[in-house]
Amino acid sequence: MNWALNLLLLLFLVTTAAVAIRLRDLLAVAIVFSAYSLMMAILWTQLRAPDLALTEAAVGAGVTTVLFVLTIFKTTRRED
Amino acid sequence: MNFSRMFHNLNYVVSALLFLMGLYTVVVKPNLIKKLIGLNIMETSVFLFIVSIGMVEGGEAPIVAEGVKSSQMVNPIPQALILTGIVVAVSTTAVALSLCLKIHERYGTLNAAEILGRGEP
Amino acid sequence: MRKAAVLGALLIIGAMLLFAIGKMPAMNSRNAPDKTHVIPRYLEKGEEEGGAKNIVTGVILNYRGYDTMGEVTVIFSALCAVVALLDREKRGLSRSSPDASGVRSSVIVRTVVRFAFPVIVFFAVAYMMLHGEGSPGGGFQGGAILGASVIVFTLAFGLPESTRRMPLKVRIPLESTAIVGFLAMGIIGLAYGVNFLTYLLPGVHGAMAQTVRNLMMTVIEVGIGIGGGVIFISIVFAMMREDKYELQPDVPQP
Amino acid sequence: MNYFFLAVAAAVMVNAFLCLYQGAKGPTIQDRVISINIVNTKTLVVLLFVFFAIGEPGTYLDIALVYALLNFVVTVAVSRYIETERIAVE
Amino acid sequence: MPLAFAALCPIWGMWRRKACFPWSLLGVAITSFLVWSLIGKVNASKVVAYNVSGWRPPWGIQIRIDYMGLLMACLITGVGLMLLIYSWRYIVSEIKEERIPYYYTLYLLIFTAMLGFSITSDLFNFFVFMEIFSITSYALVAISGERMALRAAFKYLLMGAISSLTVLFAIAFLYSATGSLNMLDISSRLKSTAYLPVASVALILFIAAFAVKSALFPVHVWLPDAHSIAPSPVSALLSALVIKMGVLGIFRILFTVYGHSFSGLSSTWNSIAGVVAWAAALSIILGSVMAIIQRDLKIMIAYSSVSQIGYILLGITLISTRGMAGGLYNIVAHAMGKACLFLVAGIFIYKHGLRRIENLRGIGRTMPVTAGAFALAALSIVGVPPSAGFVAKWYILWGCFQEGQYAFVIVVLLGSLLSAVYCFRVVYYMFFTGAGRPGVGLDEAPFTMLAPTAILSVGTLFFGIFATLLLPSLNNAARVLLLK
Amino acid sequence: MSEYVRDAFIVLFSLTGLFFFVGGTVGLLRCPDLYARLHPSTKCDTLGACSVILALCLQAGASFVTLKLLAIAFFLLLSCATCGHAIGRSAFRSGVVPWHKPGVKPWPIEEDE
Repeated sequence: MNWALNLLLLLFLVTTAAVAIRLRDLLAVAIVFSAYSLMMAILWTQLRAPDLALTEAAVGAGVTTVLFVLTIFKTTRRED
Repeated sequence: MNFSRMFHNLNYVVSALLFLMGLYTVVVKPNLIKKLIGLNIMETSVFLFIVSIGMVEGGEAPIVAEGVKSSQMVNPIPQALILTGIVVAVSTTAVALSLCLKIHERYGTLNAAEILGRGEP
Repeated sequence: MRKAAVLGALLIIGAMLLFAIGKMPAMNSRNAPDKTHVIPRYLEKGEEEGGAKNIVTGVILNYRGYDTMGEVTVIFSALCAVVALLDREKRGLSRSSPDASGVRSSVIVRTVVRFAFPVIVFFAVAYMMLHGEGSPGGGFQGGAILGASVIVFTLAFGLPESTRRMPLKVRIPLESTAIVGFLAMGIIGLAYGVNFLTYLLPGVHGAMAQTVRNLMMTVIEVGIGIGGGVIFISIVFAMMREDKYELQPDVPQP
Repeated sequence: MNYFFLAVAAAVMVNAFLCLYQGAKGPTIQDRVISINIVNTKTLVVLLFVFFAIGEPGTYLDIALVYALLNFVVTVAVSRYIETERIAVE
Repeated sequence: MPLAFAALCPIWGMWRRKACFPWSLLGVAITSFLVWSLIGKVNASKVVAYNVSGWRPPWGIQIRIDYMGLLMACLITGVGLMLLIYSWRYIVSEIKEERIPYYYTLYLLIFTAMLGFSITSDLFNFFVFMEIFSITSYALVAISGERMALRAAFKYLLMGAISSLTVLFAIAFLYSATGSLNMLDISSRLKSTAYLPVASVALILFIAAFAVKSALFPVHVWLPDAHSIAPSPVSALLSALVIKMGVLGIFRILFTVYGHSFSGLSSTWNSIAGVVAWAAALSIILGSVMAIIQRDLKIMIAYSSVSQIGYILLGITLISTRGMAGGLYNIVAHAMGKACLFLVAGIFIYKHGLRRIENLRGIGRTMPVTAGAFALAALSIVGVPPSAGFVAKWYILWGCFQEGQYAFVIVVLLGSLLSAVYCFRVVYYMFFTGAGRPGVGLDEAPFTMLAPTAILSVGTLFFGIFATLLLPSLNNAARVLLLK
Repeated sequence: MSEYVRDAFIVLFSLTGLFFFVGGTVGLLRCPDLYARLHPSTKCDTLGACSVILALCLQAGASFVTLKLLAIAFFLLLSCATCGHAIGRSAFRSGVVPWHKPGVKPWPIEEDE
């Protein structure tokens, strides 16, 4: 059962990464990327690394995404 | 290198895949922010890889508590390394994004091809 | 053409990685070299030697404390890099574009933030930073949460308000707390004649030694937390600030 | 009970997949924000299930708490900036 | 013993916003003094080891200063001191006033990181220091805020970040194969490991990554931009020291971690060393050719760096004692010579705003000291007899003959010839054309800019004439590393 | 006996949560526009999460863990509601037109804007 969830999580991880790469709206990319780092955090609890999950939560969902959002708003939203 | 072994080491395979995806993004996509996203994906993939090394079947988190034997714990070193690694990743991202801001201020675009084209003053 | 070349290169790299992965010790195995060589000592003696129930904390602060100092230096240098590129806000009077638009954030958001902000800060400081030895969490995570809380405060109340609450004068000394904490604790060790960043001081025995060690580690944790948090805050402020909307110094603050 | 939790978690993950699809599709940026917000809530729940399935949830719960706090930050940031962008255009 | 403190001493400098320069000078000077005081110790006992946090190596982090580390540390402190003195007056002209404290802070950080990088013996610590000096050097390239600088910095950042990640990946492979992070421990455990293929892939990744950092031929594209557009002291720093860190990385991986006479991996090792040697040979030729066709002085010097790095790596990977000694000697020679050249270019920019080579006509008349320093350093870069560069190249040639690699002999000679072309072209313009500006007498740069330049150029001469000061210990070091 | 009852409740609440999640997902996928999609996101999801947390509280029993779970639920309620509000407001302000039948003038949009 555990491996099934693990598989699902990995699949989800790759999907989010692919979506983040494919999307052309940069803001959406940043948001999807926050979901990606969230998925990473679950994976880390699966790997029994609570410290890392916490850091990824705080950094990936909080700081990095906000930095991306700030930059995107000060520059341009469309990728072309 | 048979399939079942690959399946057993699925985390490794996925992290290699993510690494390649990130690398592809960095190299091919013209937009600088997209490149940075690719870079971040690469970073997380490497982190996933390292932490997976330390995993033990049926392991426990490396926190000393009652009823947890030390032989059951997962390897704490990769986790400690990756804590540092995440910080490094954030730092690189912050520097790169501020560079992006400046580049946009100066060039008015974030497209690598255009920037290269407009490079010469 | 270029894409094909890139894809080919990627395929080669991928094949190489997969080859190595196929030959690696299997995941989850207990007999892989990394679980038999260095680790057992950490896991068995980690609590008494490393000084923390959470062995990861013990490893990052004690066994590999030098790395962590490097880590702190990395984010400090990132801060220096960002402010060297973007410049600081001037005299705490900068605006970001949402402030300049004249639209305040909605009353609901402001109320919630006003309520949640102290809770988050309390959570970050009291729980994350000070509690890192027994449970997940530690200085850096606390710092990141602190940073995030200030970010949300800034979003709700505007950059001028935030920079008024946390002026540059206060932030600049705080930014280096992390490194200074490390150095100070290291120098205490040196003064006692042991190696840099050693927490068990000679001449202090028994329970006292434990207490001293825990105290030193807590100082470092709090240093990392505050330093890291303030560094994040400063980076975000530097990136939010927009020259277009710079307030004139003679204009009274809103 | 653990298996039950994991099964429910897997089901919730499948749901999250569908929401992600909407997020990838969503025509406006707000659609995406909503979808990703839902994905985040669902992952939070999955996270909780996983904690309980692992056992010893006490050490892990902080993570979920941090998520609950920080999910908010990104959404507020995005919505605040979208608001101003429009007004700046006008 | 005091090195841990010494390496960190500069960090104190960042507090002071005012009086940054004296403060950082103090920090660098104290550090230099401490490093130099270690020379005797290392000579006496070959290696000085220091356990940070008091844990023994496989558990804790060990700082280990061997010959190579000491060589790099001395070079870093020496050249770093000179560059710092130089930047006092220079930097005011190129960057905004409020950024100057951050310039000094970044300078100190990069200085610290390079020192730490050269003396640590823990792989992950290696990575951390590498990141610090990478991040600071991205920022230093971009600090002037010019368009081209930003572009160059971003390119540098992307390539640098990818190579850092590759290093991390390789560290992960190595860790999973050996379960250790200490270099010596890894080295001893690799001899009995069951996971040799993993280790060999890790080796490939390491070398590829450090090749980016040291701007070896196919991946040198970031270097000319970044080095020519940064402020001159920064260019000098990057060119003289930071790319040497890439070389040091290759060196550490090839010799400290993997080791030459390593049975299980020797074929991989040899083929990789061969690939590096050929890439180095290509860098020599192409770097020189590119340098010849440039019209901008700083870009020319930057391309010359590519070819000089080629010499160093060629010498190191020849796997002969002489060649190795030559390669190591070229590190010294190139660091001093190249720093000097960039400083001279900086003086021209500072005084006259000149970047084009053609515009330097007759400048030897009005700025004799500067131009003379340039000529001396250029002699060293080309490898004309009494200079340090000559000794280095002579030894590399000797190594090629020893190993019977006649192709490389031709490459080295051709490279020297080509570098003679680009260097003497500039010297020719400076001294032998144009009548000088009328009515201008001696018009030299300020003393604090002139002195470091002059000292560095004299240094190249000094180490050429008194080569015996360094060579025996380098030979010893090479012999130890190659187990011959 | 009470064990079984408790387990039954846990299963019940978990499944309720799952039900709401599924409902939310269907709503998200089927609703025609952004304002409609806000409903599943804010309501169904919060409700689902809360009921799951309730189940987990039962599982944990009276302990510190329960307290933390309740704190999480509280924050979830707070943040979901606020997020929904913030998004809706931003969407409205940036001029996203609500879905309407062709030819029918939607209420909040003024023609002259």
